[in-house]
Amino acid sequence: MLEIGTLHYLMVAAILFLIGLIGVITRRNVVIIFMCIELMLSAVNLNLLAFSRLYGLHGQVFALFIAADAAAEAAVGLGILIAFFRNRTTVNMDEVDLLKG
Amino acid sequence: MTPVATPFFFYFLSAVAIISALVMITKVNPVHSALALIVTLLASAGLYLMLYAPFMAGVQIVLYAGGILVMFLFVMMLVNIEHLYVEKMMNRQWVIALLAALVLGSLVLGALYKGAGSFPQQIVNHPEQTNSQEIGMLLYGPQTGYYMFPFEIASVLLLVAVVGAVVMAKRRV
Amino acid sequence: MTPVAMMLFAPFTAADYRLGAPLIVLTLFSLGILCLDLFLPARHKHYCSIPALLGLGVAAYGTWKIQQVLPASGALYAFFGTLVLDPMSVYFFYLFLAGAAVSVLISIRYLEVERESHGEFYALILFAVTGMMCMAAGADFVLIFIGLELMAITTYILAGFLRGNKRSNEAALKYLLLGAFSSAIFAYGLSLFYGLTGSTNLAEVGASLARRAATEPRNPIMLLALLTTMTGMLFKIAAAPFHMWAPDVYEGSPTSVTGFMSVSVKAAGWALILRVLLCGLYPLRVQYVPVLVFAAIMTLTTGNLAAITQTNTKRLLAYSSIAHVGYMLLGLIASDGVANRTGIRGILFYLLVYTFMNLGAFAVLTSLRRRNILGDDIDDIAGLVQRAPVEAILMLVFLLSLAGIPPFAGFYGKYFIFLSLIETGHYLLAGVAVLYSVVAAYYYLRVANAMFMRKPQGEGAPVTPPAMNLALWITAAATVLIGIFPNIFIQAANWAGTLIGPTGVAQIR
Amino acid sequence: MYNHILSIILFTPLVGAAVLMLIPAANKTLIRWTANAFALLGFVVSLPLVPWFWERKAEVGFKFLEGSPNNWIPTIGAGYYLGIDGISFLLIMLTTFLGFISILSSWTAIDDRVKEYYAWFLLLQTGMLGVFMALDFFLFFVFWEAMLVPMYLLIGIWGGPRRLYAAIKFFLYTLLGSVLMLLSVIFLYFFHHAQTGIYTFSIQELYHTAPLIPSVYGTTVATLLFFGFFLAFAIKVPMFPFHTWLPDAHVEAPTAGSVILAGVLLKMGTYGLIRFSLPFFPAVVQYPKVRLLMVTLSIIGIIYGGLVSLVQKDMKKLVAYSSVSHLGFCTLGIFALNGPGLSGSVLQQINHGISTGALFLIVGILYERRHTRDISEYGGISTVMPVYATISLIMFLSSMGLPLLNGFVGEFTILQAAYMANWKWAAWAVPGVVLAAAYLLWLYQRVFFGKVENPKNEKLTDLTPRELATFLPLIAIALWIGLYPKPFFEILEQPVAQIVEQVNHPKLYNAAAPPAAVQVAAKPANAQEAGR
Amino acid sequence: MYFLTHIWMVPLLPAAGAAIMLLLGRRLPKPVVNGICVGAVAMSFLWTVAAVLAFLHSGAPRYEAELYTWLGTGSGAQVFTLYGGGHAAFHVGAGVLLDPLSCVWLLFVTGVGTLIHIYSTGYMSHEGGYYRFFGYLNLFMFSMLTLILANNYLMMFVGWEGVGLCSYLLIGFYFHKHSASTAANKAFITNRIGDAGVILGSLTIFWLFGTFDFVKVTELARAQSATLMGTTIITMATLALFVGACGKSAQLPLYVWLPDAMEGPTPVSALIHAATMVTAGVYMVARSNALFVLAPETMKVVAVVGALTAIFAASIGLVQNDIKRVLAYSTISQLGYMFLALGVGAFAAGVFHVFTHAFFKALLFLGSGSVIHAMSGQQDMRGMGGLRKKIPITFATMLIGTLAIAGVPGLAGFFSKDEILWQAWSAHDGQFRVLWGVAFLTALMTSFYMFRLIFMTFFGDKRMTHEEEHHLHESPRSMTVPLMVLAFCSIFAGYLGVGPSLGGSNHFEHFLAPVFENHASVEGAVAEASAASEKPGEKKEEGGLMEYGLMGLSVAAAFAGIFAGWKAYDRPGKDVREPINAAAPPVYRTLLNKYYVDELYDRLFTGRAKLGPVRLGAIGAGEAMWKFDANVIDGGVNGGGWMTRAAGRLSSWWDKWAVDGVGVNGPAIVVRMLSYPMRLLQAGLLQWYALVMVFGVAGLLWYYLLH
Repeated sequence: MLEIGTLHYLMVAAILFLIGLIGVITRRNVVIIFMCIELMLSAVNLNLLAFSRLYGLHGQVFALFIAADAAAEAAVGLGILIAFFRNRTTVNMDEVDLLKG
Repeated sequence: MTPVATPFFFYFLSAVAIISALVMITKVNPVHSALALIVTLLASAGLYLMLYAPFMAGVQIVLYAGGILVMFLFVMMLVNIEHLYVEKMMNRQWVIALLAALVLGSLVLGALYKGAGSFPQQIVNHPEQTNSQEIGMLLYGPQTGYYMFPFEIASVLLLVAVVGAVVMAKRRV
Repeated sequence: MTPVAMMLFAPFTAADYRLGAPLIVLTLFSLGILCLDLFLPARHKHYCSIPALLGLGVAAYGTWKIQQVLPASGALYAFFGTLVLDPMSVYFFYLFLAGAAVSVLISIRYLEVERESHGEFYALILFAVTGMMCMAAGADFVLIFIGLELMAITTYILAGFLRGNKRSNEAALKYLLLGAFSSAIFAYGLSLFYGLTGSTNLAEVGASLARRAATEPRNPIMLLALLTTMTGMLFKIAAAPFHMWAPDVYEGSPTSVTGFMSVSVKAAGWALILRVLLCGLYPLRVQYVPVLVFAAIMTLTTGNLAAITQTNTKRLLAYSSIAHVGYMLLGLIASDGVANRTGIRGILFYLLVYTFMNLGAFAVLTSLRRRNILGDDIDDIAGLVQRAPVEAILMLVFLLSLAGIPPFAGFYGKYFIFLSLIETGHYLLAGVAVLYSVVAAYYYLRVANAMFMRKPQGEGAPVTPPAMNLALWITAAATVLIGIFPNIFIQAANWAGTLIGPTGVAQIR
Repeated sequence: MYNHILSIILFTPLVGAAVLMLIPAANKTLIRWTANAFALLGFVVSLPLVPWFWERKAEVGFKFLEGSPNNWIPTIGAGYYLGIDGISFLLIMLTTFLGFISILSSWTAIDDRVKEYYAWFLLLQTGMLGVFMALDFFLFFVFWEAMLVPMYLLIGIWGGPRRLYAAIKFFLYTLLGSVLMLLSVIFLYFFHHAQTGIYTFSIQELYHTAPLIPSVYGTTVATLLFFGFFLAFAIKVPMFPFHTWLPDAHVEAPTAGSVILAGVLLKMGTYGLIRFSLPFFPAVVQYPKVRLLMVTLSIIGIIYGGLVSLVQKDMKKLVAYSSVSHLGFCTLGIFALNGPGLSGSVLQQINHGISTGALFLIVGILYERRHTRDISEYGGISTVMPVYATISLIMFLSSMGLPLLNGFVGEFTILQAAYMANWKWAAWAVPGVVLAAAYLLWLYQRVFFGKVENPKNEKLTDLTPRELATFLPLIAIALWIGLYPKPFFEILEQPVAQIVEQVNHPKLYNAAAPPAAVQVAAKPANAQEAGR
Repeated sequence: MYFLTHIWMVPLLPAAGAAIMLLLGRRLPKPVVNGICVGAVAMSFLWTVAAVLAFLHSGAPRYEAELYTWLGTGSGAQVFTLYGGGHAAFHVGAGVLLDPLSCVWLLFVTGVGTLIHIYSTGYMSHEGGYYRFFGYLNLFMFSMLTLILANNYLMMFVGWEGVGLCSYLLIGFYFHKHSASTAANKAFITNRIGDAGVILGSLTIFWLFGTFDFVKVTELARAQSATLMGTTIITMATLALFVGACGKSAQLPLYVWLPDAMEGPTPVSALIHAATMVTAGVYMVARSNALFVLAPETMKVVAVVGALTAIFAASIGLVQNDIKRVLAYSTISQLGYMFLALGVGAFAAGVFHVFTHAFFKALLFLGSGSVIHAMSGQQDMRGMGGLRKKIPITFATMLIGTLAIAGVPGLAGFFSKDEILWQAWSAHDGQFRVLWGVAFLTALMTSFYMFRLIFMTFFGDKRMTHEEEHHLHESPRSMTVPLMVLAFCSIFAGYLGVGPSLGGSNHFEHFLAPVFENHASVEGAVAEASAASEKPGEKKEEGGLMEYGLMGLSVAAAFAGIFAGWKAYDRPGKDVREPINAAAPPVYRTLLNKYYVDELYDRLFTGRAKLGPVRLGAIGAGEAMWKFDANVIDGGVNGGGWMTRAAGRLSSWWDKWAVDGVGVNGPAIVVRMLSYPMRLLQAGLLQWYALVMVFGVAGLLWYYLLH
């Protein structure tokens, strides 16, 4: 079997990142968009950990910070979403178009 | 500790992660998507383990699968999910978006593939047993607490998130 | 010292705390405000602004103390070298603090009209400033990223601070989603840089990249990392084609927050860009300049052209702020920080004057907010000179300054950009820039037209409590005085731009 | 006083504007008196300059120097540096004088937002004076741009029905020209640094290096730079085909605005050509193609302006287009590139200020009474307003260049200079003289002659003493220049000779022996770099 | 000598009068106005006489003085490069020059002027704007005297334009009459065309000689005659000057203003449009004689134009019915004579004719004024007739004038006209004999139409209305005395210049000789002409018989004209039968309509009338340019108004913003057009924004990785 090198992890991470990206730009549901962003950040973490294996633990710490950031973003984002939903009763991205021009 | 059947686990976990990620973005019902995301995240946690990052794997499981996803589910309950089923899943631009993303993806993957030699081949093996401790030392160590200051800032960040969530969620006075 | 205390304080020395004082002070004050808010009766909540201003003042004092101990030429490092205090950081600290202070001043009455909570608001502003300071003074990708996120998340909340307002909700949601999206891309780029260099420290990244760029300048991963990183950074300063969030978010956000965002947040983005592109990624300058050229031209075009037909003043100013970014990008294109610093100094000076003039404009807009009147449509400002001559004339000053008409401060911002472009032989870009400056004058004049040459639509003068007046006069005085006596400020910008560059962050760890 | 006379002249109107700010807007009478007092004061403080300057008129170079080339923004080598020579002296006197006349003429014409009006007007005055006084290009540019704003507001607020359009057009047009000029001058600034190691915007210093550009960068670059400057000035003058802002601005502006616009603002363009374009690019202006282009545009302007004036139905527009024609003479004189041409051009600028200013006042007087400028609305005004008709006739004649009135002196000098440069130029320009008579006399006939057929015109009142007071000094000056222009020529002789000398034999910077003035010039901006 | 050294007082006195009138005149009673204005001119006349006597006494060839430097500084610092490569300072002085030529002009201008002023006090006594009229008249005197006394071309031009202005003012004196104001404009603008020529001519002279001074120019021209003879530049200079002269002296093709100028009050016609101002062109050519003789081509042009104008105007005069218009055409015709004389090199003869013409034409105009006065303003001769009994003094004086102009021997006109005819015949070895023929025909016509005037006006049945007849009265003394004085002059002025052939010694020509001297060295043909006058004895022997023959012919022509006029018009009845109309109606109509020249000019040059569907001329060009200005230049700036309009039809939203945006603003339209796509991109859809970001990243990556 092939040796599993850094590249393999990077590929997986990139694919996950892209799937997240595709989700962000195609799905209508805001909640799912949030999830996709979480997925992207998680893919970044995978990248970092793959590199961390090459250089030392700094990458892991970085990943930890990104995870914390993801949590914070999720918390605030969902809070905003709820406030939004209260006023607009939708979480449909196509309907978030009050501001334009 | 040498991992057993590394390639198999790698491909297996990767496949699980990717497939469930695809499932996530193709499910109409956000609850299904959320569950698929959990699977992806758990699979990546497995990959983390393979990368000698047990602490991060744990964080991944606890924080994401345990914390964030539950929050997502709660929110889905709060926002009216019934009518979400019946609506269209994709927005109007999805074809062009998909094409753009595929172009971008092929460029990114191509770049990674071509640039694979840019990274050192030598792997620094960290003992897994002391992984958490060493991370702790990087975060708080008296002489090695290199990331202490960012860590403090991260704590502020989380505080802000709390404040933000409260501000956003509380009713008008 | 108890073990706990050791745990808390042992890694750092007193010097670290002195150098980190502004950040620490701000955090403490915002915590204090959050607590104070709990105990204040509802009608006195606006007193929270006093500790907020106090905190900003103390932080400024701390910055001043840092400035005193800075070596004549060189930088100080704190917290294991993650925080670098050099003239640029200090300069930006002052800028953030000034912007935040004025924003607080203009928010007091606005929040009362909107009947929103004061405590959280000021605390968040202070937190945001903390994050900005991390961005400006961070010497490590981790700190920079966390600082960026701290600022970003804070501003997401501030953008959506009017929970009952659909536009505010939408602005926050859009800002958050796109912000998080761009953060993810940014982080992806950072992770690749980590992979390429094995470090997150700017100096080490720079050194490593220099070696790599020398051997393989077209390394695909390096380019991928560069582009993704720049995407994140250009997003923060709202440069095209990553600018599209800005008009919507600026329009929907509370007006005082918009002012803050367009000024301080943007300045922080610039601090980030200068720090990253000129220190860490300097070896890739050959590679990133075309991106900047592309972005600059796109930004100038979109910003200026789209602003022309706007009917919402806030939106117009949003596009104009995009356009201003285009000018500053030109400065970065012209200056490499080694042979030529004029452009960098120009950017720094531009940010200084932009802080005051744009905040001033938003202050006037904020003062127009009354019950039942949003005050951000161009009709709302019509005939302002007859309702409130002072505000109108101040607004005119700000607009002219934004348009770059001497003797107002804004002229010098543009002037230095042109200067750097001519100095380095970018004549074509200079030509484009001046042509767009004429276009820009057109849409600013439209607002001026409305204020001075149309019949008043509403009635009654806008209410300007003392805090608002103070903000107006501070910004106006700065706009005019910097315009008439720019020398000391030019010197300050020169000083701030002296060290920034590939050699600036030299010794770390 | 003696050393600060320029600053005093410059800032008196500004002080006036500030004082006006303190008066409550409702007290219109007080505002009017104050504004007029300051306008008069602005003129009065400039009067001592006349004898003082007269004594020193033969001195070479700029006089009444004040400030230094780098005392303002040492970091970039810009200074608050004022000084005048004969050319600027005359234009300054014209500005203070016309400023006073215009403000006086607005007494009843402006009744809406009086305070603002006077404040902007005084501010405009300061801006215009600054343009003529600045010896530092940076300072010049600041004033050049700054004075756009009050003018823009004057047109936009107190103007006619299409004032918004006109105001913005005026502003953008001028701005477009001036930003290109800024780029060009930055180039000169760096070029000066490359040659001498000194960063400075001092005009006198740039005189020594700018002419070197063709030899260093070649003719193309020099020509491009020349056009960078030229565009700014050509738009301001305005030369054909950059003139279209002018009729709009003139027609829509309030009377006093038109007076100042025609009387002073347009002169900034010609002043710029004389002060910058010629000395900075002596080689370029002598390229046959460039010079021919300049002259051709001037001549087209002369004929074109005249012909278009002929068919105007709006009095003000007619006068506005006549300005295009007159200013064509001014630029023709400039590009004749000889002493009399420049003298004549400056003198013609003064004349145009006086005559066309008066014409706008004349139109304004009717407009104030009848609120229309349509020529067909009038007729037979001579019968009801004889004094007015007489004064109008004198100013019309002055404008069309009748000998013994001012217009002729300038026009003839220019024609002669152009003739001596190339007789065909004069031959082409001469029809402009005929056309001037045609459109002005036809206008006079349609407005003043004939029977009073429109009943609305029957009750028109003749000039009030205040209105008369605005005209008499203008007529006096018109006669003075027409009968005895020698003092003006004498004042202009030295500066003009210097410019001609600069054009023909520029005194260039020589690295081995730099001109004496360079040694006292700006310190390099780098000196500020290290310190804070 | 005092009067000579202060000769500048001569123009200044009327100037003072004019200033007083225009500043204070409104408040002054008529006698004071009379006193000041007539007094000023009369004093000016007396001063002139004194100065001329002093001048004659001094024996100097000329008196010249520069009063002050007018243009330039006088320092000589500003120099021009001249035609020949030399340099000359930019300098024009205000100076006076009194030499024989200016003496002649000064005398008759002030003299006739004084008479006409006196006449006007009577003629204008019932008019409004009395003070204004006299103010203008005085101003005119000032300008005319400046013109005459000037010592250089530019100062002359001052007077030149000044008289044009006064002519304008006085023609437009009845400004409420549309025809009057139009005529005034026509006069001024046509004159301006000529003025342009004068400017160019003077400039060319300066280019050649580096000075505007008459004396210096004359000296230099004579000195350099060998090199300059017939060169293009001297031809150009003289032609340009002649264009000016055509304008002022109403020669083809610029004569059109003079007939219309009769809209002014009659004394004005007499003073300005007959006696003085219109002779300014002659004066200038005579003044520049040294140049003109160097340009034979120009001289030919002058002669031909003069002759053509003479016959052209005379032919129109044959059928005109307005009494003043007849006189106007006759003036043009006589001016043509003068130019004919100048053109053939007989400067002195031309000047002599100016001199005599001044008296009899002034007399005729004033007489016609008296007639009109008597007729209560009626000017159409068809409405007159049989007036000789009612206004005998007018009749008598006018008859004298008519006889003079017709060239009846013994009167002033005979001598001067005959001199011209003889010069035309003999000059240049008879090259111009065709022109003599033309002039001869003209003389015949002149005599005919002048007597047509006399017979239609004073003989035959009364054709006026009853009311007019009732008011008929002889004019007051203030009017008749000048008439008588002028009649006296019309008879005897000619004796000043009686040629040798008639036994005189031509004092006039001798007096002028210093001005016109030295032609001999220039050109042989001219030498003969002047030799004829200088050495009468020799000349007489050569061409004596011929001269008497020609003289007889012209006298015969004069009488033939008188006879024909009497036959045709001294008839009873209310109708006037026009013999030409009877013989050839188309010719009559053409003449009556003045060869349709005015209409032609209106179509071709002014553009007042359209030529078919198009408007040509200045107004047409102006309109075309105005359209160009509004549509093309501005349109170009506006980003193409047509684009806006076309697009406006395409979609309504476009129209909306284009029309009611914040003003359809200038250069911004293009920009605005671009602005809309920008706004459409900003559709508010978040994912679109994200997608744009993806585009951006993907595009850049593409560029970087695959480029």
